[in-house]
Amino acid sequence: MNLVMTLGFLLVIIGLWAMLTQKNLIKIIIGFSIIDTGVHLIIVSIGYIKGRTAPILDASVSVADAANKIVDPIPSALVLTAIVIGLAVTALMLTFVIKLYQKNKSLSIDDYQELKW
Amino acid sequence: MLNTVFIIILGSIMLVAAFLAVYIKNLVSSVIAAGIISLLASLIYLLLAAPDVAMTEAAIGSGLTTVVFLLALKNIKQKEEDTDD
Amino acid sequence: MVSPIYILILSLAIGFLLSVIDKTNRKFSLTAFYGVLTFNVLVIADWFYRFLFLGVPTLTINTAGFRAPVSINLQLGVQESFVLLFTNLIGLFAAIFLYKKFKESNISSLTLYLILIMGVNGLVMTRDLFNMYVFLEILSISTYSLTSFGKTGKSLSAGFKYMLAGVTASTFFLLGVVFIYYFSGNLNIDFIQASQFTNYGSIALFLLSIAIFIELKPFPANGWALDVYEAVDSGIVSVIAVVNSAAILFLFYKIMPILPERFLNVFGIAGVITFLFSNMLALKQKKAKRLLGYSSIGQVGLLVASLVFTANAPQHLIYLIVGGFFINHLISKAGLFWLSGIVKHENISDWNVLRGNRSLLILFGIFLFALAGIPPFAGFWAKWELVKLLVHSKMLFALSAILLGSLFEIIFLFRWFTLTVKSDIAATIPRWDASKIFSTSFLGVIAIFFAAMIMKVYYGFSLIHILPVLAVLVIDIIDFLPSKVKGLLSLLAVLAYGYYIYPFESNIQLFFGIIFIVGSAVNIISTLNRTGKSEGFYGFLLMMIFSFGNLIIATNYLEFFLTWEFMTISSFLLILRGKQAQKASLMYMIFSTAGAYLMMVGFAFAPQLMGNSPLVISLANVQLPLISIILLSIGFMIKSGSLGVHIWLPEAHAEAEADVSSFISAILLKAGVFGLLLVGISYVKFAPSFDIFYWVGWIGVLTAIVGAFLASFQEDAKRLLAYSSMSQVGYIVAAIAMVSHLGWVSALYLAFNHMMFKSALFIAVAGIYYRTHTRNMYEMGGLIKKMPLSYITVLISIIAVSGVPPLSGFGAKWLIYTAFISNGWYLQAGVLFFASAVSFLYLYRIIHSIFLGQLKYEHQDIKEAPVWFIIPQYIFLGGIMAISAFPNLIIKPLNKIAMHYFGSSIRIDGYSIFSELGHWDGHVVMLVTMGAFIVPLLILLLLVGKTQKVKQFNIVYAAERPESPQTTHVAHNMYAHYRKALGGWGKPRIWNFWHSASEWTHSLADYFRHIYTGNGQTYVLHIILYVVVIYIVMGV
Amino acid sequence: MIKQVLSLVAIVLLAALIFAPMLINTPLHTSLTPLANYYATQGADDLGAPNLVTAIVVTYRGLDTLGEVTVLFIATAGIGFLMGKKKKLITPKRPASELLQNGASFLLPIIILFGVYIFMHGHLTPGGGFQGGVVIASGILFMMLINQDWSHNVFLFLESFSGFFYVTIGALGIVLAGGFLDNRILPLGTFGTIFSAGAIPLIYSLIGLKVGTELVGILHAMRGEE
Repeated sequence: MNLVMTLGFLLVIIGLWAMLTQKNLIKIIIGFSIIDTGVHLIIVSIGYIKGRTAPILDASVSVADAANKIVDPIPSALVLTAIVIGLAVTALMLTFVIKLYQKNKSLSIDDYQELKW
Repeated sequence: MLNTVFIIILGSIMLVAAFLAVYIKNLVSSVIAAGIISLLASLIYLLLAAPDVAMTEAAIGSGLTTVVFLLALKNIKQKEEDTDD
Repeated sequence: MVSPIYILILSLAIGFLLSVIDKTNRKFSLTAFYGVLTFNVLVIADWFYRFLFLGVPTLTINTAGFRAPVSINLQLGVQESFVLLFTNLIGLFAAIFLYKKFKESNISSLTLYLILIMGVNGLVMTRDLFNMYVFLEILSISTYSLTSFGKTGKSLSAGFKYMLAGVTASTFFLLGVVFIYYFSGNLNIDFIQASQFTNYGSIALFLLSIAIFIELKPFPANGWALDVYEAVDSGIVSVIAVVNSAAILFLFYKIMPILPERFLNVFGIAGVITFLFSNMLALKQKKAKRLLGYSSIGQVGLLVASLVFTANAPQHLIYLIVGGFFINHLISKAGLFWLSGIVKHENISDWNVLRGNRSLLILFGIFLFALAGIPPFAGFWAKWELVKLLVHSKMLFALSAILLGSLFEIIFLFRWFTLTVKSDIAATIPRWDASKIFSTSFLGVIAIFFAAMIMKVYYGFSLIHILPVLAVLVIDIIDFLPSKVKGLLSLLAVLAYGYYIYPFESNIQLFFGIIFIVGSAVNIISTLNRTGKSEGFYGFLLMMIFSFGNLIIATNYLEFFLTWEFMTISSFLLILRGKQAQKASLMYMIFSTAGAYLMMVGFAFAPQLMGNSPLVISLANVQLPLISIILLSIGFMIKSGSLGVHIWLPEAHAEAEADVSSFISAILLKAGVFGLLLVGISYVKFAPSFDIFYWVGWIGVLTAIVGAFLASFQEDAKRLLAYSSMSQVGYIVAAIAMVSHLGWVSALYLAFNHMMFKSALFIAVAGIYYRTHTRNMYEMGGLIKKMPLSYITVLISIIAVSGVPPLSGFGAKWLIYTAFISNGWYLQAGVLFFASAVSFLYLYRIIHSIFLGQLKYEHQDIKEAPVWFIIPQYIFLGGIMAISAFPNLIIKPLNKIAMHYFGSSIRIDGYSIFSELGHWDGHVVMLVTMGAFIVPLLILLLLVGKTQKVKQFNIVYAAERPESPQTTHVAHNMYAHYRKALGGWGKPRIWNFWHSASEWTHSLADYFRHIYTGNGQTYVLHIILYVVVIYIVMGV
Repeated sequence: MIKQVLSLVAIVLLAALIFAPMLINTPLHTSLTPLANYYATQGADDLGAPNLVTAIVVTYRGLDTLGEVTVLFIATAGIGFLMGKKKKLITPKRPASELLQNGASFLLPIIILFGVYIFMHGHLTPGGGFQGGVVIASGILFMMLINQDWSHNVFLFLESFSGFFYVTIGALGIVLAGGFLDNRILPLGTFGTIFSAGAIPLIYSLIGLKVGTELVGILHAMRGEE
């Protein structure tokens, strides 16, 4: 059992619940950002190896024994990218909400159903 | 062991914050709560020996994202006031 | 030879700088923008050429100076370059399409567009899973932003829904990628493929694949996509529907090797379901762009399905099927979306503004036909090969669903087409935009280019098989000429064509050659009466006639089916020319397509043909399986208007232009007869244990009697003749179904006879319509004095139909009864005999109502039909008289034809034909009967004095006029009492059946589409539920 | 209501059927994956960067990072595109206090210096282009808050050219070294010093500049009309 991964999945579930049930557009985006945080936690937890240190070679970690002392650097590298992309998506979604609000003066998702069938 | 305790404590706070973020009526508080989740997540990254991620999450995930949310809210608020006038 | 990585580098470098460049001048930024897009196309085209023709091996590009999996690598092979060539090309032309908007809009739109295309290139080339995620995000975010190009409220909310769905899918994608890394230790798909997955690793694969699959918009988790298609600017939406979809589809293709087979099968089925339901739901859609959205989603579903189903097929088939559908979807969908941007009307019924511009209308037709899988466009070949493949791999469920979906597709596409071509122009014509028209035309050219490439390079068809299409192209070029010139040229072309195909390998081909080619040539004379230009008429007429001819020389199933489809589409377009023909032609197309699909499956089940001889010869040695016989027979019987599937027939005959109806009735129906005979040829030697032709015979018999009854109740002369044709062809079908010597002799005899007298009758009616402008018989009367030549035609023809001595019909009837009785089909013979009696009713009616009785007041000054109508009538009359007086002219050759299959059962001695039941000497019968006619006629002429004339409506009423004066006409509702006598049998049951089937389908579609509530949140819920359901179905 | 129930069902099923088995069946790794092992043992020799995450982010998976910068870039462009042309900024009703203004102009260079420090040391210590970029952006944000407006064009040029040079240096890798985004176009230098690891400090600085200006662009655009 991986505690951080559990936490990550719980956050994904809570975020998803918010996305599916909250009417307010801002709340829906908050839901997405909670999901995002959860996913990042999951990714980092995948790279973690118990009792090891950060993947930086310095005085305490020499090149020779790095393979036995550091955690997996790849998930960290992936998460860096994912975090920035998450911000980009969140900001863009918020911009859509701002524009939608400008046009319709409503933040409820139920008021944006003019296209259907 | 200490790590585990820390993670459990941080995780519990994060889950509470997540519920608050979803169910608080006030949008600003809700945004702040979501920011707290990210901030605590960056602490967890430190515990998981991922300082790069921790810095990024703190700066972008909790810092900038919250600012962006607040800017958006401000923008919407402004519109509200505009229409009230 | 520029490395494709420079596509990414240049796009990014220019993309980053674009806003700075724009500070100087928009011209510079536009130049840079289009320059990069062109650069992409050129680089990829160069590589594509190298891979395809120079055999250059697949290119691998390592980044950062390390090999995969240490660093990310890109790959460009023939598949990647194929996809990229098209996506970049469409991307470039979509940008040209949007030129005006790009010129005026914010510079960000150029940047976004450029990066979007860059993202597509990266997404297709990269081999690294996480890198795919990054490129997918680049693609998605630039697309989300561009959805607001129109900046309407609708496009904003659609864009937001798109984002909600997109981020949900991305989340799954990202989770899938990292868990795949967890289980395999790799992110590069080539290395992942090599590593073993435990059972739990398959969940990771599931998450990855379902995320991509959701991006491909599966039914029903695709409401968001429909909203985007409807609301977003047409230029951008074409990119979303075509370029993005192609890239994501290729992504799916790339990960296919790492997916377990059971995943792929479920995805394949889900693709089929998407295709079926999207097309069904589209039936209720009136908004053009949303309709195209449904269609796009369906096409992508079909592409996924064909990717999965062809996984184990030979390479060239994969290219033909998947590549064919791919090209087809790209070109036709982009083209139609661009047209929607040109037309600027939301509702499909307003698209008739296209009629203001001939070339746009042609483009519309090209894209629509390509989308519908009409030959020669790429989709047709793909469908043909896919059907064969599915039949061979026994995936009959998928096959039926795909064909049903295709049929729905035909219905809504052709409804759209007929509405556009036929409805009255009410909407205003928007101003056309040159860059838009340029891009759209380019696509039309590409579509035709690929059609030609596949036909020539892939199948190696010779010119003769492509002749029907070439005819359309050639006539289109000379369409400015007056119609009389084109008519004469067409006549010459048909004669030359007949001369060219003349040396036939068998007599039966010669026989049908005479019906198809000589019959058509004579019929063409009647079209010379046309004035003006008759634009588009002769092209399709020639296409149809050449198709008739090509049917009899076809040497394999594909040639036959291709020609059959040419015939269908050309006759559809000819019927559509009629003034009120919108519904009629649509119904014709739907039934024809359904028949064609059955035939396609029937052919797929049939064993491979050996040798290179025409089907009429080679099929004699081929044992068709029962399923083939059933499907082919139904297909052919639809074309010949057999009972149950006949309802297209009266409509099409009646509503087509006057000189087209004779072609349809006299010749087109014989194509169905010819087809049925082909099945029969195999049946002779290899009759299946279940005697299906016995039931075909019954259908023929019932068609004959029902057709006769229905004909009797018609008020419309052409409709009457149409039902009469149905009835007559029923005889022929029944006679073929006997599969006996005498049966076939009589069938062919009837077919020939019917060709002549029905041509004569339809042309006569055409002449009458030309003068009276009505087809209702109760509005005519007494025309014998005004149009004596037409009268003689009709009189002789109906004698020929009715089977009264002395004319040829009698011989036909005599033969057929003899055949039935010697075959032991007594009951059938009885019914047919009764049908003959019924046919007197309508035959009497036509001559009586039109020519006898009182001349109408408004017809006082009417003249005889124009000479162009009279000439062909009398040529046919001559033919009828000739074979009546000298039946041997035809019986002898027919005897020989049938003997080829059966050995003879009749003996011909002088002018007499002997069967086991007796003999008939047409020559003597003719002489005797003529004598018997002429003597009373002379007496009559001598004795009859002047008759008193009364005006038609000279009836005194008790101070009131009847509400509808025609009810007082004796010819109106003439056989009401018979109809009453028939009771419930007189009701249009079959019509009602098809009508309610259609209603039911439409309301089902309406019911289902209500899942698309328009709520973005609900769409996310759909996605989550879809993921769960697919997960359970897959049993991950 | 029915939607709530369905949502609950969907999420419970998703959690129970998909998330739970994944969670249970993915215990912590006990050793590095072969790929990570390669980075750990060869990374220093290959690229000369002590911070392996940076080595991966900037070079090994440099294409991802370039993509990520691009994502942020198009998000900025998209937001700008959506928000549309800005109206002329109205002078604020209440100018910020003098103290705040002076404080800000004093703090700003320090903040920016700190940001530059972070991305220059990205190959040595935790942090790098993204983090440094955010620090710079937050400094600018600070300025925005007190309504001391800077010409947006400066950022526009900085953003464009940092991105352009990033790509150009990447392309130089093809010509001078092993491939696109190869950092070995410059000498690897002494391991663990600031001017080492080839072009990594340079590339990470450009990334930092680019990310920082992009973030400023986002904030600027989202601020909307005053």
